[in-house]
Amino acid sequence: MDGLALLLAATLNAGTALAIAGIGLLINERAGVINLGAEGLMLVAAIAGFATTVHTGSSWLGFGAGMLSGAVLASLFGLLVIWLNTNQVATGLALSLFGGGFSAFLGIRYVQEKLGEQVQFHVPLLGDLPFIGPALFRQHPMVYIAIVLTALLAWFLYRTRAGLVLRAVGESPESAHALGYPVRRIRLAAVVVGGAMCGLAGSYISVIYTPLWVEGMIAGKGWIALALTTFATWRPARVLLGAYLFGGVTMLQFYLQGNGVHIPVQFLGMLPYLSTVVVLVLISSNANWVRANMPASLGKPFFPGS
Amino acid sequence: AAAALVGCGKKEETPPPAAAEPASAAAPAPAKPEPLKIAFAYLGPAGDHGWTYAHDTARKAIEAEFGDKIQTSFVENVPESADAERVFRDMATQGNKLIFGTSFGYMEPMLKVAADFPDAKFEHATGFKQSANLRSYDSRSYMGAYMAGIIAGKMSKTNTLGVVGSIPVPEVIRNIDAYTLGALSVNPKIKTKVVWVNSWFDPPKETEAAQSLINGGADVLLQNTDSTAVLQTAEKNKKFAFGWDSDMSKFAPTAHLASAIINWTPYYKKAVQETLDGSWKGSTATWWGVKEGANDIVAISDQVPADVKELVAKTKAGLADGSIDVFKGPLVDNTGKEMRKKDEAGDDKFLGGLNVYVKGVEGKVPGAK
Amino acid sequence: MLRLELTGITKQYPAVRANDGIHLKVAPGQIHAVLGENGAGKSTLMKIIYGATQPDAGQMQWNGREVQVASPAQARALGISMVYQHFSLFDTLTAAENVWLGLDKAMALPEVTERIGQVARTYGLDVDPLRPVHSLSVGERQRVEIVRALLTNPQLLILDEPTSVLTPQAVEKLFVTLRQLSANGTSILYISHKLDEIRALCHHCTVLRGGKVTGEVDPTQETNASLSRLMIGAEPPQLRHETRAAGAVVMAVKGLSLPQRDPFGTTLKDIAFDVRAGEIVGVAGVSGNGQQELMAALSGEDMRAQAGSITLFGKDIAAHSPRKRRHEGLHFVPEERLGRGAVPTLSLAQNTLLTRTEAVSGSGWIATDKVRQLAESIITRFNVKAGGPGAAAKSLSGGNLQKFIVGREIDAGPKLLIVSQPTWGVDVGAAALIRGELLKLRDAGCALLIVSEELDELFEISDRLIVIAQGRMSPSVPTAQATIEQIGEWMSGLWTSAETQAKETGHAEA
Amino acid sequence: MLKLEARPQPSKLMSFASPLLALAITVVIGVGLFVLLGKDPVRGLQMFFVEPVKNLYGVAELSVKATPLILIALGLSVCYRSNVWNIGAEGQYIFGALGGGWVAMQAGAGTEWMGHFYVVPILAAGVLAGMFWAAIVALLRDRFSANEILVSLMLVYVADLLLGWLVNGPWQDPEGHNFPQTITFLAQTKIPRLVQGLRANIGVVVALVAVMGFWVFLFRTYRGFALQVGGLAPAAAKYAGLSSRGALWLALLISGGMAGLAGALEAAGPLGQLTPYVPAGYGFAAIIVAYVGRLHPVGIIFSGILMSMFYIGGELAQSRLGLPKALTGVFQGLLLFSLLACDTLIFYRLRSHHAPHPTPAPRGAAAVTKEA
Ligand SMILES: Nc1ncnc2c1ncn2[C@@H]1O[C@H](COP(=O)(O)OP(=O)(O)OP(=O)(O)O)[C@@H](O)[C@H]1O
Ligand SMILES: Nc1ncnc2c1ncn2[C@@H]1O[C@H](COP(=O)(O)OP(=O)(O)OP(=O)(O)O)[C@@H](O)[C@H]1O
Ligand SMILES: [Mg+2]
Ligand SMILES: [Mg+2]
Repeated sequence: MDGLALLLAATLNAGTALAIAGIGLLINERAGVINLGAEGLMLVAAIAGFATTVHTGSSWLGFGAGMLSGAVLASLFGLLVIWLNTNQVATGLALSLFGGGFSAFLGIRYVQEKLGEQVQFHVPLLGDLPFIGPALFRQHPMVYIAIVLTALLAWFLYRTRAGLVLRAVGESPESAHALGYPVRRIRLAAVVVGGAMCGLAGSYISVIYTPLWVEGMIAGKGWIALALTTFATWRPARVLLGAYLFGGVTMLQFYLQGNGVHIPVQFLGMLPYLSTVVVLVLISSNANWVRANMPASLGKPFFPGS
Repeated sequence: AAAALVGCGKKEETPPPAAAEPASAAAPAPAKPEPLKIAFAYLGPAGDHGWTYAHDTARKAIEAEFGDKIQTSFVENVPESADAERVFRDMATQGNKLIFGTSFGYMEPMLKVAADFPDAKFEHATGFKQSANLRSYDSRSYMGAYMAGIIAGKMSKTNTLGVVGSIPVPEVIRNIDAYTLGALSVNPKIKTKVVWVNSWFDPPKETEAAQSLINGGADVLLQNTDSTAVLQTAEKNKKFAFGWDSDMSKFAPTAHLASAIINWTPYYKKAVQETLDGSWKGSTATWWGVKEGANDIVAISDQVPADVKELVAKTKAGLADGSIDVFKGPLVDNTGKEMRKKDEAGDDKFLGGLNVYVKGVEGKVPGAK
Repeated sequence: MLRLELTGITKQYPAVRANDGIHLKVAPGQIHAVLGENGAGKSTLMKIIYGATQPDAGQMQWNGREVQVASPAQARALGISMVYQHFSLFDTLTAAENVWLGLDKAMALPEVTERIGQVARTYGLDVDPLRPVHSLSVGERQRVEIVRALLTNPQLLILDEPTSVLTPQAVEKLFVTLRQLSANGTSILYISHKLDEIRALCHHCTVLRGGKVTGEVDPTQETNASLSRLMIGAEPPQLRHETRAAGAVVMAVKGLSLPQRDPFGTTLKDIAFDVRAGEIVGVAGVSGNGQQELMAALSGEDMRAQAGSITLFGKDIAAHSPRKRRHEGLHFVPEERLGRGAVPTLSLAQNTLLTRTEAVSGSGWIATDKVRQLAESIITRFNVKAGGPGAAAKSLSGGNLQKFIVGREIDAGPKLLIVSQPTWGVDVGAAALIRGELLKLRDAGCALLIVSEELDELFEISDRLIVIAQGRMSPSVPTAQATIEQIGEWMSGLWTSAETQAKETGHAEA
Repeated sequence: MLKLEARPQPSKLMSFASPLLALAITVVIGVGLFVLLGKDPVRGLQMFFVEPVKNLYGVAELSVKATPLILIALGLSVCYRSNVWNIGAEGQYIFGALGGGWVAMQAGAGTEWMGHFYVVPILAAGVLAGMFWAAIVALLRDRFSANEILVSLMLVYVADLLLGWLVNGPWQDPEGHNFPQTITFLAQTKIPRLVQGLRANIGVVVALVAVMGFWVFLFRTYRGFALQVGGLAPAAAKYAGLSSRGALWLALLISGGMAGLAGALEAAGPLGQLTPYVPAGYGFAAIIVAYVGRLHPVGIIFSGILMSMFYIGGELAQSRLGLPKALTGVFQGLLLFSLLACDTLIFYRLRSHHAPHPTPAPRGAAAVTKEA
């Protein structure tokens, strides 16, 4: 019982970074831009956030730095793909590779640098409840922020006019342009906000989740976050669900090992990746699901005035 | 250019000699005024505070010791792939006469390069193949694990220990077993849980593994990996853990109980000295432990009661003088099968092939038949 | 006071001067036609008025004041609304959301839905606000566009080729609405290539040629011929269409039914018709009624047709690939030139390889010299204006690329040529050339099936007409016996079995 | 203000100049980085561009590094030309090493008669294994339209772990003290070297032949043409009757096979055994190589060599100048970034923007009117 509560808690914690990055990428993709550079962006944000936290002692400033670096890199990406109309896939890959190298370069000084005292979090009263307390209410605030952000995004997309405009831009930038919406600026804004969210996720990983810096420490989470948007058929609540699912699978491999399940570790390690593939296959094979929600202009360049 | 450059892998410019010089005398006279050039290849970053850090500490120590008689340089993050061979070859070409490869995976590339540079000396850590100008060295880290186990056995409230394992090679199995045996020697109720991350250095995974061990009830953790992640996870969860390879106390002031360290300095001094005076001999393997000062347990926390500290000190003395043999029989594995008969010594041959968990460790060694 | 006055509007694009010192005056309540061949600069001028494009020079007076319209939002604030030549709708959003996106005022969505109802009642433009746009027919979509424009209470409404996708009956309905708007004082700028429509609807007409104004006339006083002279400087060449007896059946389609392939598509139901040697069969219909699906099934791009439903010279080709069908003499010209009929970034020479494999050896080796020669000969024979066989397909103007693609297929010597929208977006001169070539091919004994949304064109070149509506095929009627009204009715799916009987006997006599 | 203006025709000059311009930008930023790190930029550049090609030994080492990059990039170029986004070449490379490695491990008493020709089945096995791993991607994309970018990438992790399991378990060297590695392969299985004493092996020849093969395939055969039409304009391919499914499969099988070939060459060549460290990032770096080489076989030779210089230069800069090795990654990313940006100049030109006559239109939501 207690073990299960803790597994649930660990799952929430493990899914949080994925969820934040996932909804950031969702904003991107809703505007029609696919950013395959998420992994590199998160790496740079991870070192930026970590370094800031080392120097200031404040994890919140660290998150700020992570978001800022994410936004800056994303705007570079955005300028290339939105204004210069470079291939989104190739540019994303370039960002990914660059982010990997650049973060390692920035991080040399910070390898195994130590962060200050970790504050323990505990929601008053609720945190003391049996089972539910340890499972749900003793988490870092970011875990709850991720949930709030998801709800906010859902409200924004489906309940506000600005959200409608964003969806419209992703659906048909030509039509939006014809109606006089500044398509490229809207896209850039979405890319920058998405980048900032990925940055937040990256810095959460290096500041809270694994409070240290190592090269390549995002370890594929950026890619899984990208898969999440398809998994979720571009719906915010499903991104959150998917993130927890993958978080759970990640923790499950250690849980199974610790409980004497004798499957080679490598096979347990494959679980998150294999389940991503399986889920992708299940979702993608239903063309109607995908068609109804996928932003129609996703990944396509837009040339205003043609 | 006689002055030695210290630090950051800087290196004096010297014209590289021709790639394959004809072998001169077996032991060239070292009494030249030029410094002995020594190169180190590291697996990780020099600042990892684990394995590589321990090697780099020793490198700095010999630099301090031998002054301008030697000149050292290092290359970090050398992958254990086809690139390693180029790095070693380049080191030899650059005139280094003593070359340390500090990871197991460098064994084959070092053997190849050693064959082409007969007048350079190659030192390989943790390997098992040698040649005329290549020898291996290792430390008995299980002794540190055993002493950590004694502290863990006394400090655990749940009687459950956790180990984050890296790769299930005999060395790591040995450490897990020794840790458990140490704990059992003071607390017969101890159980050890093991979670493998399958990597020497993967802090995010180590964190997740440590968290799942803690969730599973373990309250004193040990890791056979190279980062401080496990220690930090223990700190966050208000549990205990040990430093490994080097003193990690500053990373977790409250969780840190002690650090089982490896001190490569004595061996490196010996290697340099032998090279300088021409007595260096290949085809040997050195396995030093507490006695030679290669292994120790340091920075024991104030939370550890005085009597336990005393017990640890006594154990250390026993390990040094040989009166304590960690793997001495009777020894039973965790399926109940006898491993060592009563009073049978845990000799090096036995230790080298160790591939099962002793009684008290849960689960099965991955890949074991 | 004039509603709108333009003076000296000039717009230079890299390759062309789209507008060159244009003057234009629109009075309140006036329905003002802008006429001109393709590329004359009509759309550019409208986009300038609507603020979607900025002019290089010139002034714009709006209700007597000089204005500079920087964006469509600003234009809408001034009281200018526009319905584009190509719809600017969002498929997955509902009609109401689409309308909402075109409004600037902070109006809530429920209010928009309410107002759509009101406008619909006032002007007889019924639109279901809650349906997603992809489920609407083309006519309904256009109504959404017009409702969107009307909700801003425009003083000037710009309509860019609104009727090119409508049935004649729907055109009549639209005209009623437009006259009503005009009576209420709304000015309308109306762009069309259809001279009859302009003469029936508009009060005034400005003619553009090559970006310049070449005439200002009262269209009600003009004839088609005189308007055409203003537009292209000459009357369109008359095509010689001689009736002659058709030969043997080349292609026969029987019981062809195909479920829709993608969720926004049309299902084909029990299609049957045949095409004979030496005749042109025209397929009329409003777009989105199954033409694309039918073309895909006939060309082989969609190979799901049941066995025996399509035969060529009596041979079942239902399961044959497009390449195999070409070998058997069936060639096809799709309606999309760029991206389907030709690869935009490849050269014309490489584009000939799409359907012409004479220069490919059995082992798959390409003789590049031969490919170039082939492209060269097509370019010369069909008078394609291009920078040689090495020019990228996308560097050609629409009309020239169309000439190249049609030429490529005609040059192959087909036994059956299927052409979809032969002269879409092609100007009068090139259109006449293409139509002439098609007739020549017919005279040479080839069977042709031509799908077009332009009824005039079909009446001009076809020997027989059939209509496709909602995935069903009408019986065929000899062009000589058909009337525009009757075909228009059929286009709404209204053909009766009585007519079927009559026409079938008629066909038998023909 | 500078404005981009579409060129009527893509510029031939720029398509050659753009990679050079991109390289120049990378070098300039590199010099900036050296200065920032307090190193002599001339020495720094020397490490990257002179040192690696200073002598025959250096060139041979360069070829060891460049061969797998070129082979993988050739395959990827076909993939990307046909609009199939295989970014999991690293996984296919691992599988190639597994396939080739397995055959190499079977060598022994019964295979002596084959002599050095034993490498032929090794390489064939590598190709097949790489193809197999890519075929999974093709299958999932073809059958379920699962996004090939994500699937191929996830399969890299899976292949990596599978390799880890094999060398820790069933394929482990029984004499290897339980270390994660296979036996060292017999001499018979070694990829023959070109010159004794240098590590350059016949892989170089294979790569050069492959370059010619790919050139012919892409520009002189109908299949190659068909593949590219599928990538450039899927509707046109369908119209022409060129199977898009066929193109998907062919593209993935070719790129998987090439990555597998590179893996087998590496396993039976410089490595000589399988360890968990077979994957060295070639599969990812080859993406840059393919792009910087403009997806053109000849261009790929140059970009492959350039990329290898970055790798080796990074190592040298570390051991000689104490520069961080992470610079390699920074340079590679920068190069691709600047190339993508410079490529814009092929289709557009920079123009200084003239304000429209007579006055620029005011920007703002509200209508600006003035009395006439
Ligand atoms: N964005 C643009 N960039 C470059 N040239 C353009 C652009 N838009 C239009 N043109 C060119 O300007 C000219 C006028 O085009 P416009 O669309 O105004 O013609 P049109 O009269 O509306 O023709 P159609 O009857 O085909 O709609 C054409 O030659 C066209 O190719
Ligand atoms: N959006 C655009 N951007 C850049 N160039 C364009 C654009 N549209 C057209 N052009 C170029 O302008 C020239 C005229 O093309 P356009 O399609 O307008 O011809 P056109 O006058 O309509 O002739 P046609 O009657 O044959 O269609 C061509 O060279 C074309 O490449
Ligand atoms: Mg045109
Ligand atoms: Mg127009």
